Amino acid sequence: MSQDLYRATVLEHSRHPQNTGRVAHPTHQARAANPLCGDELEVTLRLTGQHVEQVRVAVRGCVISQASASLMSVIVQGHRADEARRWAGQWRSALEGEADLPPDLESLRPLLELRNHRSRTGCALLAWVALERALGQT
Amino acid sequence: MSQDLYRATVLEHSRHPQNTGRVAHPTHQARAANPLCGDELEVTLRLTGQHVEQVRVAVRGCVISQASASLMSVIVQGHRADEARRWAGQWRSALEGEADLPPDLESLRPLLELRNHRSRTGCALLAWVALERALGQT
Amino acid sequence: MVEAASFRGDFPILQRRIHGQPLAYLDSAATTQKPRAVIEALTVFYEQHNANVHRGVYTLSEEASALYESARAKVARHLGADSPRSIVFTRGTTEALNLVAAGWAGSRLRPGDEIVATEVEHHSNLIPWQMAARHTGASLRLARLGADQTLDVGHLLSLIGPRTRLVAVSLTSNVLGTVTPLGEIVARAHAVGARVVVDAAQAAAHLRFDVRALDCDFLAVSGHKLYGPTGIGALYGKPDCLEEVEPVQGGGGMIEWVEAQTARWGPLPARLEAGTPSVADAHALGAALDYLRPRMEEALRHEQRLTAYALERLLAVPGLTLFGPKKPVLRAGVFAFNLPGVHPHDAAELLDGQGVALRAGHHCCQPLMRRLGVTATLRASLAIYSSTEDVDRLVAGLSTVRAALAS
Amino acid sequence: MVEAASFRGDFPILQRRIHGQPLAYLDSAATTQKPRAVIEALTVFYEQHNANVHRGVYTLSEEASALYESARAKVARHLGADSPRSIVFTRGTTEALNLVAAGWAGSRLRPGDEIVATEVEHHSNLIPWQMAARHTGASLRLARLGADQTLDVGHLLSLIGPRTRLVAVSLTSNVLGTVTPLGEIVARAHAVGARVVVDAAQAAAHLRFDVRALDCDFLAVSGHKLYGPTGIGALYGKPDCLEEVEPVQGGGGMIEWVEAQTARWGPLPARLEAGTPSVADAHALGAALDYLRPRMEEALRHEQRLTAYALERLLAVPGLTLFGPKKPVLRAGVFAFNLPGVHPHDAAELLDGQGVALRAGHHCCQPLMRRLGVTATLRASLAIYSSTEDVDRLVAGLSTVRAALAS
Ligand SMILES: Cc1ncc(COP(=O)(O)O)c(C=O)c1O
Ligand SMILES: Cc1ncc(COP(=O)(O)O)c(C=O)c1O
Repeated sequence: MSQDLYRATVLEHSRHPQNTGRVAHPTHQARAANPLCGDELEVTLRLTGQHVEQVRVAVRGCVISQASASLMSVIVQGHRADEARRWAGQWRSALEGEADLPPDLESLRPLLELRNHRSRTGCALLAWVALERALGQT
Repeated sequence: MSQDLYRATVLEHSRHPQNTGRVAHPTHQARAANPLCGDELEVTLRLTGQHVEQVRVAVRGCVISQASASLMSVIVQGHRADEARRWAGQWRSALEGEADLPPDLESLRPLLELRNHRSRTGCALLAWVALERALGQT
Repeated sequence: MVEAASFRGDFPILQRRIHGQPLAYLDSAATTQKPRAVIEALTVFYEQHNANVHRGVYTLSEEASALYESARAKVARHLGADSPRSIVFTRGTTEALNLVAAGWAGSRLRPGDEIVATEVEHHSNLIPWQMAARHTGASLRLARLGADQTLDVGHLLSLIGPRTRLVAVSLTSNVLGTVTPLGEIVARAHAVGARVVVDAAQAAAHLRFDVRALDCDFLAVSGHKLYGPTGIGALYGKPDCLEEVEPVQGGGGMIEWVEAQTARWGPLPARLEAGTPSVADAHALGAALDYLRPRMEEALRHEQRLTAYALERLLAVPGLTLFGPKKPVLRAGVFAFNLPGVHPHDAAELLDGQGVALRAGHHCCQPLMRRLGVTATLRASLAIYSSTEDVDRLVAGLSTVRAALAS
Repeated sequence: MVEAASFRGDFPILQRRIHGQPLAYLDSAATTQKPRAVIEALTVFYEQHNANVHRGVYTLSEEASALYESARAKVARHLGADSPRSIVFTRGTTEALNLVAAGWAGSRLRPGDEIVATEVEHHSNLIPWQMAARHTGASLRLARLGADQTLDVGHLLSLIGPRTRLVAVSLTSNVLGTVTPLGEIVARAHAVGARVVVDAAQAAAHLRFDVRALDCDFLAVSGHKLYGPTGIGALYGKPDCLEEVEPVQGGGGMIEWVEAQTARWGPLPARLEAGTPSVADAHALGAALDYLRPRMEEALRHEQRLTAYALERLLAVPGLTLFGPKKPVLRAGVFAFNLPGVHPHDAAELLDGQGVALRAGHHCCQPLMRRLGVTATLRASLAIYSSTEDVDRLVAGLSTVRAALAS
């Protein structure tokens, strides 16, 4: 499966990641790290009311964490914070358990191959963990 | 082998042990215990010069330790202390290793079956350990 | 007649002959024999999936990690734990109890605090508390054996007071065969804010229980007494209780971040499993539970009937002294006894000559032996594969022992 | 060409296919694969001899005890120890090092005392000393990595002084592949009255050494890195050093006498092995040594040649950064490296797709990773069964990885 995973949209997103860097004047931000490989990532957000106006992610990491961060930013940007939180939970359930992907997360499907690949699920979750942490801030 | 062991002279010696009890006015004495089963035994000696004039053993123990104590007392009584010490060492080497029995210890041969029977070698050594301790006293 | 034929065929060692006789294995309380499925699980692991765990990226390591974690989930299910995260793998019951003693009691108790245990305990559920008490200045109080040769539960309850921080008690005694009624003990302990640690070494394969229902805080088991391999066991802990356990070993796999002088621990349960674990043994323990669980009901029924049968036959042996309760409803299939004028080691030796394997000694219960007024006993113990024939051969063997040795 | 054909057939797992490809197992530093003889030893134990040890009187228990003790003698012989009594069985290197840290350092060190270790150590040979230092008030000093990416032995020697009580160092690094020259270190340590503990996890299967010649005080090994099973390892100690180790676990098998409040420990090595040990795993480790020892010379020759070959091939990969020394004479068959612009986890994943199994990560050496200026590396490591083909497939795989991922 490895080859497929790397050939898919995943590689595209890691080669040409969306929404990289930092939001100019973030209202919310958080970091997350993967102790297994030392990868680190920072999510910065600008919320207007309950609306995620802008998302940026600064990643130093593997292809999976880069692609997952890029996909996350595209999915979340322009949506409500509570939706973003729900998607983070749904993505975790899909990756760590048996739950199916909701339609909103369809673009993440290639990464769902990691389901039976516990050593890498952390990479695919990293950006979402940081997102949850950022949105958890009051 | 167990049955043979118990049918041999061993059983005789445990049924009709020689030299039991305590020497009246011992010059040397020592105890030994087997932590595995709680068996205990006391050797009392009367030496005249280097001569083991009298040996007595008080045993609370299994057939093997009783028989071994009785046989020990018969072997040692009337002999020199340094011989007794040497025999104790030889018996240990025979039981714990591959050394052959010296002629003086021939009567212990039935107990040599315990060689491959590590859980019981302690029983066959108990009286000899106490003897060594008693003779070690100055 | 009680038959175990359906199980016996699953245990290859029962084909062994001892001094020309078929093996009557009556030492299952020391360790159980292993079904073929467990032995094969080891072979399959090493022939197909062997790799270190700790999340190597490659396929074999993923497989080994998945098998290891799946074994953890099976142990959790067997004990009735809510989550696999409540299970820490150890070498066995002894290491599990010592982990609580050193990692919990060792860092939390203070002079004046009290640990309550009992005189009935196996050394593995006594010495760790002696050590923790010595180390922290806490004191250790032991509930006594009652006149009926069962634990005096009233006395135990009376020892639990405002200074009690920990109560350590076994679920099934490895000498008396008694099953401790834990309900009131746990309730009393919790009422004074004490933790309860249960030694379930003897119970895990022979009693139906559930850590949720027991409501104990910690519970320890050994794989090798549960039809699994040696080298693996488990500590169950309620999540908040496990969180309170300080790691007693440092090393690979248990950290999140390491600096030159300090380290930040990783999450549970890995935090308490430093170094390469017994991966294959854990997997094979999982296989043992896969074997046992669908058969559990039948096995327990079989063991109960056989316990009643053995009790009746042993009590009928002239002069035999049986320790512990005499009623089958009260006891597990563990029988400590002596014959008058016969040293237990001699008896075990002669019985071995007839292919009957049982233990003689203090059974790692010296304080209990002293209470019973003996230094050693014989002990016969049953398991899923034990048969009436095993019991009959023991009883017949005891006659020949008496004839040969009794004074 | 270097061929390992004569050994490969002994390792059943090498028949496995991964994603349709034959397995090229290059993670032997994490754990070695097991020869058939080891797997069979487990089966034979459980099918023929399984019983608890601790001197049951009956035949099976005698056999199990004899096999267990015979394994101890084999480990003693392999390490060059004078007596089996110098060998304590543990779960592995980690438990062995922690036993010295808690049982020796924990009870003997005082504020002002110093422990000397190195930045190169595996977490298992670092965190236990951090814990012992924190616990006793001693301080921990770490020798640094030299500019040549090997341990700066001069710096290590300069750290050993009158306050040094313990020096902890690995014989072979699991990242750099370096072999530490212990002679001067041990001499200096002994000159100031310090004890030396050696982490030989990586050395035990791949280097010829002898504890008498090393003159170290303690030495730790893991069975699973020595072609043996998981769940077993050993601590060697000089007799007077082992005598100084306080038991850190209490329980069955390690006592001579137990009262309600106190216990008197039994003799070594049992005193340090509380509870039912990993009997079957110990026996299978003995079988691993039976397998290895007659082949040792040939195996080491094979590994040395293959190390030279792998080094040459890896150094020829465009852009590849190899960590540690570049000369084969200085190094064991462990190669940590990175490809420019390629994350090691991605590389390991893609290599796995081609059946090439190697590790990516910090290899339980976070402080060393920081010194090397990376957070993770790839690591390939060799053993008796490794072949030039394994190396060739790794090198070929690295090209495809670069093509797929390098920026
Ligand atoms: C009641 C009880 N507790 C603890 C133990 C110790 O178990 P292990 O030796 O497997 O650690 C045993 C078994 O010997 C036991 O019977
Ligand atoms: C150098 C070194 N020390 C210690 C260890 C720890 O060994 P184990 O995990 O078997 O306890 C390892 C292996 O992981 C190692 O490579």
